[in-house]
Amino acid sequence: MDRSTENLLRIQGLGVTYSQPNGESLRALDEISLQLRSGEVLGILGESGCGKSTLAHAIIGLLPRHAKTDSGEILFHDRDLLRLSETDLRQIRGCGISMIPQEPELSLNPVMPVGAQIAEVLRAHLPLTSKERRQRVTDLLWEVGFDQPARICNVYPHQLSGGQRQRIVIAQAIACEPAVLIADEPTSKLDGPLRSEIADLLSGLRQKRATAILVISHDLALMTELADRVAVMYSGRIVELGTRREMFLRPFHPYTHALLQLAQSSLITVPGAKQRFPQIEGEPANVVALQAGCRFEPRCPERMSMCVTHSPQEVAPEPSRSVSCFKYGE
Amino acid sequence: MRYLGRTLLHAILLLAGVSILCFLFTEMAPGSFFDELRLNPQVSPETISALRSRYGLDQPLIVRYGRWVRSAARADFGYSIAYNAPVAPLLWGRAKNTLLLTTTGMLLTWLISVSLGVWLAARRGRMLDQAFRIASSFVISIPEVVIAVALLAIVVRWRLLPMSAGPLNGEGISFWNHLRDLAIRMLLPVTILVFVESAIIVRHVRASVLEVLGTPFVQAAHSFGISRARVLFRFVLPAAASPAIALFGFSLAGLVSGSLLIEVVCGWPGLGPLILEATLSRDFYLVIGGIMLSALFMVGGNLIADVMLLAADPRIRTGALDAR
Amino acid sequence: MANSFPTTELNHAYVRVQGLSKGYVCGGRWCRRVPTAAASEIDFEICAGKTLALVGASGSGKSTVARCVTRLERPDAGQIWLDGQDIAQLRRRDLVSVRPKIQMIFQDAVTSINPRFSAAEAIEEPLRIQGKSRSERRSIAEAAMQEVALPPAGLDRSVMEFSGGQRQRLAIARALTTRPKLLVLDEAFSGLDLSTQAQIANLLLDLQAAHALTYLLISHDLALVSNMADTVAVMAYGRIVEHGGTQQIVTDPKHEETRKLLSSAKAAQSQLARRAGASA
Amino acid sequence: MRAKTAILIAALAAVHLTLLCAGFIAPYDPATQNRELPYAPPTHLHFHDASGWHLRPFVYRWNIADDGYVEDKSHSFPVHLIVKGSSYKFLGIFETTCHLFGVDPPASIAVFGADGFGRDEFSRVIYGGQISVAAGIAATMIALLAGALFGMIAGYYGSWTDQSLMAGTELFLSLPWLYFLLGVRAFLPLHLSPVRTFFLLTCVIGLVGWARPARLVRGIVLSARTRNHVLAARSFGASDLHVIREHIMPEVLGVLMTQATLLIPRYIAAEVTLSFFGLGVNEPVASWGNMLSALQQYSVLVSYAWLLTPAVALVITSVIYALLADVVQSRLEFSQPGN
Repeated sequence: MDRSTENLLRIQGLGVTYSQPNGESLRALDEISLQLRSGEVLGILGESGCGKSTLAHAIIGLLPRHAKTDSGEILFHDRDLLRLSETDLRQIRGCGISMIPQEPELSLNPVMPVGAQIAEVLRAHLPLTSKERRQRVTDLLWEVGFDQPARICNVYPHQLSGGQRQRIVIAQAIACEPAVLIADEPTSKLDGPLRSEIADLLSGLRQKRATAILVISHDLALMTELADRVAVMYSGRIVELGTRREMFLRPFHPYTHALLQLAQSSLITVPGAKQRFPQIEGEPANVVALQAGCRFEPRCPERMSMCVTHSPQEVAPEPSRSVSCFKYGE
Repeated sequence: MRYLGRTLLHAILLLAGVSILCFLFTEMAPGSFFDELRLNPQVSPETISALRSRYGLDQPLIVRYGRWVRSAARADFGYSIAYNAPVAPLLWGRAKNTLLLTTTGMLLTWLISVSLGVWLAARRGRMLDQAFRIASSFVISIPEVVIAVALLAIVVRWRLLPMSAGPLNGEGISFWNHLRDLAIRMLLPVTILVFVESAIIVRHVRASVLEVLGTPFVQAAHSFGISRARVLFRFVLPAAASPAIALFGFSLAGLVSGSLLIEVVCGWPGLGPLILEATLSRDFYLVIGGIMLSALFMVGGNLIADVMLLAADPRIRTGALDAR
Repeated sequence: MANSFPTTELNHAYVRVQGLSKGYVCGGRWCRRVPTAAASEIDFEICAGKTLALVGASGSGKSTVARCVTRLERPDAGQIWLDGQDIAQLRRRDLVSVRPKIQMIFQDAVTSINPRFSAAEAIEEPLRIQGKSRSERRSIAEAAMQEVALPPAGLDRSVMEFSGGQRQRLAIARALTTRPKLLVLDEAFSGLDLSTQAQIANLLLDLQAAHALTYLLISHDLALVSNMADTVAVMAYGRIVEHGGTQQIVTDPKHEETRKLLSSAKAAQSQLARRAGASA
Repeated sequence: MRAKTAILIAALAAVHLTLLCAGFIAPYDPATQNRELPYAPPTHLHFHDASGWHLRPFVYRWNIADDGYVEDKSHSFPVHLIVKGSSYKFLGIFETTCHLFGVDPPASIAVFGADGFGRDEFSRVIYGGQISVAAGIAATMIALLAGALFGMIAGYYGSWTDQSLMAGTELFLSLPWLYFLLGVRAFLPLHLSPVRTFFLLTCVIGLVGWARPARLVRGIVLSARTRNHVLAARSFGASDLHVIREHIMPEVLGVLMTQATLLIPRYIAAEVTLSFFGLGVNEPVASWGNMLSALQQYSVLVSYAWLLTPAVALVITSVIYALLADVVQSRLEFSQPGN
C-alpha cells in the first residue's frame, strides 16, 4: 500500500501488548498499518476500549510502563521512532509530532501561568530570545481564539473554563509548527456549541498550516466534518480504511455499516413515533487475550464459519479502500 | 491578605483553647503540689493550707485562670512554685536552646528528605527505591525512645563524642570555640532527630511527588518534548510543593515531641528536661507555661507553613480553593 | 411565562407537576449565603406509559426537577401529583408507601452502585429495605436480571467485574424490583459509547412496552431523546421555555434555546445525513 | 500476598500468646531479687564438659571474681523442661507453679541476664510486655472509639456540631503529643497503685490521640452522604440506620482497622516513653519503659548491653504491627476503587 506522494508518517504492522498484574498479556494493538500524508486529516474511529488511545501514545512513544511495542515500525520522515534514542525522540515530540491530550482540563500545570506553559514548549525546541518567545505566545493565543492574549498570558489554569483550557493545550501543541498533530478525543468532554467551535479550530489549522492531523474519536459527526480518510478500529485491529465520502456511502465492513446505521438512526430528521435503535448485539469486546478468528465475529450479523477460526487478512476491493473481512476475501 | 488575617486569628484562638484545656485538666486532677508535703509529719496542715492560699491554689478555677491570664499579659506566665520565680524567664532561657535544636533539626530533615524523596520518586521501582522503602518502614516502626537510647549507647560505647551536660553559656571562651563546642554537643541530638523525622517525611515527599508524576499535565509536558529535568523542576516540584508544605505543619508536632525526648536522653539543656522535672515535682504553672510554649512553636510553625503555602500555590492566592 | 400546558383529561395523567420551585442557598463557611433559584414555576404532565423528555443545557435545572420529583429533595413550593396523590410536601414517614412507585437511574452507573456489593446484594437492596424474605428476594433478583438481559449466573459476581453498560443494566434491574410505575432517568445515557447507548435505550423501550412504565427522561442530547420521547420540555435558567410533542418541537422550534440545542445537535449530523441519506 | 499475611498474623499471635501466658514461660517471678548477683550476664548454656557431650544442656553458677563474673565449673546443673517454680495465677484464673523451663537452685538461669537488683531480665521482659502492649491496645481502643464516635456525630449532624468538634480536633492536633502527655500526667498524682496508673495511663494516651481517627471518620461520613449509591438507597426509602449499616460502616471499619494497626505500636511507644521518664508504671512492677529507664546512666548503658532486651522486644512488636499495617492498607485500597 505504499503511495507515490511523500508519506509523512508510515506505521507498518505495529503491535502493542499490555502485561496485566495477574500475569495475562493483553494484545492492545494487532498489526496496525497506516499512512499519513502532509496536510491530510486521517480519522481513527472506534468505541472505547478498541485501543485507539494506545495507538496515539505508541506513536509519540509515551506508552505506560507495563506496555511495550513488540512488533512493527513507525516511520516519521523515514526514521523509525521505535528505534530512536530518548534524546532524538524528545526532539521530535512537540516539534515534529505533537499530541493534544485526552483530558484538556487536567493537562495544564495548576501552579504555572498558561503563557509560561506555552513558552516552555517553545523553549524546548526553538532558540528564541524571551521577547521573541513572548511575541510568539501572544500570536498563538490570538490564533486559537483568545481576543486579549496579553491578559490571558498571566492567568492560571483554574481561572479558565474547560473550553478555554482546551484552546491553551492546542496552542501548546501547534507552538513549534509540528508536521503531524494527534488529537486524542478532542471533543468528548465538551457539549453542544463548544464542540463545534473546537472542530472549526482544528479544520482551520489544517487549511492555514497544512499540518497533517490524526483525529482519534468515537464521535462519528466530528469525523464527517474533519476527516479526509477514516480508519475504523475494533478491539485492537483496523477493520476498514478508506476515504470518508466513499466509506460513509458504501461501508464494506459489517461493524462500520452498523455504526453508520446507529448514527443515522438517532438523527433528528427521521420523524415519527418512537422506534428502536438498530443496536449491535453483545458487549463491546474490550481487547481480550489473544484468540484466533475475527474479533467482531461474536457480534457480526453476517458471520461465517471461517470467521471463528481464521482472522481475516486485509484486502483492497477498490482503489484507496481496504477492509479485513472474509466477505471481500478471495 | 484576608487569608493571612484569618490564619492569625485562628492561631490566637488555638492558643487560648490550649490554655483553657490545660486548666481544665488541673481541675480534673485529684492531687496537687502539696500532696507530698502532707506525707511528711513535720509540716502541719495549717502551713500547707497557708502555702496553698499564698499560691492561690485553693481559689476556684475561674479566678485562678483569670489571675493566670493577667500574669500572662505581664509576660510572667504564672508563678513557679518549685523555683519560686515567674515562669517566663525560666522558660525563655531553656526555650532558646530547644529552638536552636529543633530549627537546625527541622532544616536538616527537610533538606535531606526533600532531595531524597524527589530522587527516589524519580527512580520509582528501582532497587534503591525498594531498599529505602523497607529501611524507612523499619525505622518508622521503631519508637523514638529506643532509637535515641540505641544511638546514645553506640556513641558512648565507642567514645565517639565527648558527653557533657550543663548549661550552654559560653561567656568565657571566644565565639569560635563556643561555636565549635556547641556544634559537637549538638551533633548527637540533631542526628537522632534528623534520623527519626526524615524517615517519615521522605516517604510523604516521595508519595506527593509520585502523585504529581502521575497527573495528566506531566504526561502532556513530556509529550511536548520538554526535557525530563526541566519537567521535574519546573512542573513537578512546584506542583508537589503545596501538599508537601501542608505536611510541614503536621510533621512539626512529631519534631517538637521528639526533641523533648531526645533532650532528656542526651542531656541537652532545652525545654524538655525542665518540663520533665516540673512534671515530676508537679509544678503546675511551669508545666502549663511549657505546654503553652510548645503550642506556640507549633502554631508559629503552622503559620510559617501557611505563608509558604500562599507563595507556592496560586490557587489559594486567588482565593479559588482553600487548598490547605 | 411559558404558555399553559395542554391539559389532557385530569385522571389520565400519571404524573402532574404544578408550580414547582426549588432554590438552593449557597452556604459554606466563606461565601455569603446567596439564594439561587435552581428551578421555578415548573409545570408538566406525563401520561401513564408515556415518556417526557426534559432537555436543556447543563445547569438549566433539569436535575433539580428530577431530585424533587423523586423526593430526594423537598421542593420549596408547588404540587407533585403522583397517581392522584400530592407527594410534594409529604413527610418522610408518609413517603414510605410512595417510594416504591418512583425509581431513579443516575448518570454515572459506576458510582450509583456500592462497589463493595455483589450484583445480588446490589439488586436486592430495595427488597432488603422492604423486609422481604431471602428466598423471595433471590427469585425477584433473578427475574430482574433476566429482564435486563444479564446472565442470572452473574448475580454472585462482584459489581466491579461489570462494564459501564452492564452496571447501568444492574441499576435498571435494581429499580425494577419494586415494581415502580415512574422511572426518572437522569442523563442515563451520556458517557456511554454509541452502541451501548443504543442497547440501553432499546432495553428501556422494551420495558416501557412490557410494564407500561412512565419515563421522565433528562438529557442534554436532543438527537438521542427525539427517538425515545413522546413529549419534550425544553428548560433554560430554571424555567420551562417550550414544550410539546417531539415531532412538533423537532420540526419547528419556537424558542431560541430550543433552536440552539437543535442546531448544535443537527449541524454535526446534517452532513452525515446528506451523505448517508443517499445510501439509506 | 496471602502467605505474607499468614506469617505476620502467626508472628503477632506468637507474641501475644507469650505475653498472655507470661507466668508459664517466665522461669522466675519478675519481682524476686537476687542481691548477690546484680547485673549478672546471661547464663551460658553448655553441652560439652570434661565428660563429653550431653544431650541435656546444663549451666554453671556464677561466682563473683575481682574482674567480674566467672563460671564455677565445679558443679553442673542440668536444665529441665516443665519445672516446679514460684507460684502464679495462670491467665489470672487458677493458681499453679509449673514453668516452661528452669534449673534447680542454687543455680539460676537468666536467659537475658539480670538487672541491678539481680532480677531475671527474661521474666521481666515478658511480664513488662503484658503491661506495655496491653496499655498500647487499650489506649488505641479508647482513641478509636472516641474518634469514631465524634467523627460520626460531626459528619452526620453537620453545621455547628461539626464546627465545634472539628475545632476540638484541631486543638488536639496542634499540640505536640508528648508535651501534652507530660502535662496531663503531671496533673495526676504521682504515686498510685499500679492498676490505677495503668488505667489512667491508657486513658491519657487514648484521649490525646482521638483527633486523627475522628477527622478520618468524619471525612468518610461526609463523602458517603453525597455518593450516588447512598442517594439511590435513600430513593428506595432507606432509613438512616440502613444507610449507616450497609454503606457507611464497612468503610469506617476499614479505616479503623488500618488506624488500629498504625496506632497500637505508637501507643506502646508512648507508654514506654512515659515509663522511661518515670511517669508511667513505677517500680517494682515490670514494664518495658521502666526497665529501659535504668539505661539513663551512661555507666549502665556501656557495660551491661543485655539490659537493652526490652528495646529489642519493643522493636519486634512494632515491626510486626507496621508490616501488618502495610498489608491491611493495601488490602483496603484493593477492595475500594478510587472513590
